[in-house]
Amino acid sequence: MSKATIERGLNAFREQMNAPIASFFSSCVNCGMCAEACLFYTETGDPKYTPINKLEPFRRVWEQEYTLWGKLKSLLGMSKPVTDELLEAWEPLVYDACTLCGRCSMVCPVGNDISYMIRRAREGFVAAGYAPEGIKGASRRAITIGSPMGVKYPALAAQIKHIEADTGLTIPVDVEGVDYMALLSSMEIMNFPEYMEALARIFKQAGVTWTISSEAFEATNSGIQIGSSDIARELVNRVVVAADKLKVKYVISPECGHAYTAIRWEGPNLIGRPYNFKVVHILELLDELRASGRLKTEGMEDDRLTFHDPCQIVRKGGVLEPPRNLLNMVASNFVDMQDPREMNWCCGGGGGVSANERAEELRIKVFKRKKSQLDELNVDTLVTACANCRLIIEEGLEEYRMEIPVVGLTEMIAEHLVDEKSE
Amino acid sequence: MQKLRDIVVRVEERDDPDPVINHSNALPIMHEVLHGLKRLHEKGETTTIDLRSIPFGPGDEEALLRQLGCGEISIELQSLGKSTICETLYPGVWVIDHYNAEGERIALNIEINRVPEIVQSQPEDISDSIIRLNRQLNSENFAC
Amino acid sequence: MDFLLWVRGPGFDIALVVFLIGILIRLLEVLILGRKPDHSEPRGAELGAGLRTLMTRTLPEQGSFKRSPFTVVGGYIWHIGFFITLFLFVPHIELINATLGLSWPGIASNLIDAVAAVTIVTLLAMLFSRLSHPVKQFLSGPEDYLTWLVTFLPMLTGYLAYHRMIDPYPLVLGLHILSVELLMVVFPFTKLMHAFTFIFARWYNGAMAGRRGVQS
Amino acid sequence: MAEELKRIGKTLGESLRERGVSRRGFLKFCSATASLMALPPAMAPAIAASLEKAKRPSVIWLSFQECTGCTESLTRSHSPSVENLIFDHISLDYHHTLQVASGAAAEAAREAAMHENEGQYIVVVDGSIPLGNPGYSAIAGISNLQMLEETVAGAAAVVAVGTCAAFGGLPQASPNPTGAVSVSDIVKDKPVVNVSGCPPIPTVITGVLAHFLTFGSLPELDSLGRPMVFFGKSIHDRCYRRPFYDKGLFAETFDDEGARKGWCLYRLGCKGPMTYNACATTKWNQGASWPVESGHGCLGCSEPNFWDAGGFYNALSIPDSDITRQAAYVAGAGVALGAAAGAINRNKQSKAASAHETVTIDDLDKQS
Repeated sequence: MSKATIERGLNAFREQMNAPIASFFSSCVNCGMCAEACLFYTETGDPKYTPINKLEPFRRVWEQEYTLWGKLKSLLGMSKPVTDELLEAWEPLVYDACTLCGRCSMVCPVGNDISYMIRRAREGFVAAGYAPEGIKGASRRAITIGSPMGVKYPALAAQIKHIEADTGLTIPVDVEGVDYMALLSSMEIMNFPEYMEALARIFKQAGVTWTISSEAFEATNSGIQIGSSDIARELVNRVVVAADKLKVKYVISPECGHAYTAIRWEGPNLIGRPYNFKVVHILELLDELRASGRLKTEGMEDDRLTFHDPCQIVRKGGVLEPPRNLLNMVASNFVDMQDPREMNWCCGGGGGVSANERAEELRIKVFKRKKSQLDELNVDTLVTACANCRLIIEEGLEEYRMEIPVVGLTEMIAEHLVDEKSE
Repeated sequence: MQKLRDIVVRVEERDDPDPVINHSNALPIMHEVLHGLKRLHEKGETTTIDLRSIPFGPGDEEALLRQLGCGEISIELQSLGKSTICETLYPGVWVIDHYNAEGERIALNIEINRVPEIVQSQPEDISDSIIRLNRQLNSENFAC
Repeated sequence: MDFLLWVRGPGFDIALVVFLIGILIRLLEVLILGRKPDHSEPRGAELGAGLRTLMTRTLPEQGSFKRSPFTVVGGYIWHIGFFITLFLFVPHIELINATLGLSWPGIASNLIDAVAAVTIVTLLAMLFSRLSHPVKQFLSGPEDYLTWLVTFLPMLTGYLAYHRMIDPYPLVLGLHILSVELLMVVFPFTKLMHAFTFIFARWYNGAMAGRRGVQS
Repeated sequence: MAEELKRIGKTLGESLRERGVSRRGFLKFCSATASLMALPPAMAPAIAASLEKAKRPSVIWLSFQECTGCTESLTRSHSPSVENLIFDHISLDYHHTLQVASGAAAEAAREAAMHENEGQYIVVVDGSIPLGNPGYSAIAGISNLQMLEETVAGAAAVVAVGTCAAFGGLPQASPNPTGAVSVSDIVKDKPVVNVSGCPPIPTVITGVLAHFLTFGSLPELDSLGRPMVFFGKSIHDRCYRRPFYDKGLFAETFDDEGARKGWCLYRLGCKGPMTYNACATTKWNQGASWPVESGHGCLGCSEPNFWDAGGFYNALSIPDSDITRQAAYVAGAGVALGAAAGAINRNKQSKAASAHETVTIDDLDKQS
């Protein structure tokens, strides 16, 4: 029996209120500039997609319950209540039309971190029972099966076996006491197994000791996307338990955007304490290996190529320099898109949008932003570092009949590894 | 804000004369005089400026009169006190300074005219002259 | 004249009480909410990044400037114009001096006059933009127009008072002071509070991003 | 001569000519009169034409709660001059400070003048009228109010001379112990001209009378009933120090360099911007100087309530109250209230946290 009610939602909104959010709501003057930073507005021209508008239910709770004036207005019956109807009407704006990319947070003249607020507003929506079916399903599968795509360990074991057979490499599983525990996203297991192979090759060459946990290999966290800290905590906890059990020093977040946010930034706060290990993004680790000379590559890609900065890794993750350092190792004809790095435009599928079938049409529509960025460049290859971005971009390119191959940066590095046999 | 009572009274030695401060309020009057002269020359229109209606600062009036200077003609009128009527260095521009019987200034005007109105003999006074002269000529003890 | 005495006397007292108490309540009710300690391992320091964002957000991000030049330029002009007229006009400096004991030189009043005229025109243009731009029009509610009005009125009445366009002067001066009192009274209860809270907002934004190693 | 004129009822033109004043002298007189009335010099011929035919009006001067400063201003500041000529041609039939007669004879003169000039005389009032105890101010046992009402009944017009008569002035200043009111608070059915000022500029008083004498009518008035020609512009607008204000050059103290250089006195409390009077052009003491020229700001004496309009040395833009101290108290209260509001918010936040029920995957659908 579900306990999702409006009261629970309102309580969650109240619980999420803090000084930053109160400052943000107090400061908004409806200047509308965040709209111009949001691809859902720029590609549709529909003002309802203005980022700050997506927060109206949350804003009302703030005004009516956390400001003296708002309390007075409520007493006088002058304020509009937050109802089921309101949440229902806003659900598509909060889940379908926001990828939590955080671009709006970079432009707001008064400094409002709007994506931070939306992440927290989702706590209220999900507690009140207003979340898209697609993300609900993903969350259920993540909790019950262990992966949002329903990938169980046997499937991973099969892939590992396959790779090991194909390449002769070893992919360590449940090895205690190694330095690194690698996480994978379901997409990497099912759609892009090249990533695992790349890890094995690079780590072998660099002499990195590592393992995969059979109990907690999944990096993605549907709890973060649906906006439920309770669910997110349970999923993060699995990784923490496994890492502690294997006594690793580092956990490697894979080429997946929100997984990095979940394990790197939100995780310690979800479990309420710092980790016993450190979390590194795979690109950070590779860049470190590069800097210390343990990562050796040969040959250069002479294709004209560009890099799509995944929002959660770059803008919201702070992994700014590693992607370009690594690209410079292996690409001679690299060009940046317009608005690169922390100002990059989202692929349109982040923040759970890709798991939300209802949002597909809108997602395809707003992909035009990425399309026009790419049209300007006329590149041969697009490199990125997020399996979700990669899938969304591939779908988008197909939809708009653009033939640009999309590759993961880690794989590209692996392809240029100095061949040990020739040494 | 400094209050009056806060100000220490002290007597200062003044070795410099009063500082000359130009309030520049005479300048617009000089321009007005120029326009008046042009009107007089082109259309024959006369202009009178009442200098007592001008918000002069200290020294402004003196500066203006100094600028205008004294020209070829200077007339003294004695009627209800003294009046001096001077053409300035700029022919057509007259300074008319009226005093009362007690020697106090009652009006100070600039008149831009070929001859100031008040200098010309007035019809009423002319007719009065005729009467008086007639009476005089006809009187018995008239001798010439 | 009675009106002028009222706005300068009891009227100003009331406005000052509401303004000061209102602002302090608003600021404290925001700040005391606090935020939970962050257990994640920081990549960068919060303080420096927060302070940096506090300053850098004064300049628009390049892409936003290109996409909404009017909002940016208009916003600049009227904010700067408003501050020039507010803080560099000698009668206003005298008021601040009497209240806070702080004083500084003013600028020529005909310069203030020109700035005020530009500001008034810009505010009108901003209103027009709010009424016509699809996003701003969609977002705007009564509060947005109210705050515009109470910001505009002091500028307008100040301009009218300076030029003595309403007779007698004590009436227009009284209206000007009254309009400022209206602004002061409305201030704490509306988004005009952004004039203070933007400091926290920018700092939090910059600090939270800075912790992750990004200069926002 | 006044007696003589009264008897023959001659016009001003006739009487001047009889005194051997030439037409030229008359023109000089008209030119001075135009200047006195602050009319453009071009009006001189019209003034001449009117004055030629002007008859001397009867004037009754009533003094109520006043200090005689207005009368002093009128009589002492100028020795006989153009104004004197004018006064030669008005009949000042009652003025209890100036007239020779006293007691019953004086009152009889007033009644006689009222009777003889029914509907045509002018009443000049200086001083305010107490509405409290009539004993606060009475003349010959007649209360000020009664005397004003009686005298005004048959008047052509009333001239309220001085700020007390025009706006209540000093007697009306807070707490107004006598219940003082202005002339226009009492007189509603006759034209009232307010010649305000504490004291008013003498030539402005005579200018108004000259206007009535010359044109037989009252001058154009502003919204406070003051003649526009004298009160149409503020001191500030006609001040020779205005350019310093515009340039932002101010004297900060009474003895600083700015004060010496004659800079604007705004910061020292000059009320010129809100004060309407002719001081800046007419000046005082035969045009010798005026307050601002002597280095002191305008007090605003020709405006209503000027006594209660804040300190003379406070800049015009400063509110009356002790705002610094007030602000400190208010800020203290604000901090206390803010802390309370913050505590309430904080409490709400933690109550919500303790009311939190864990969201599980079984709770994702809306409760039906």
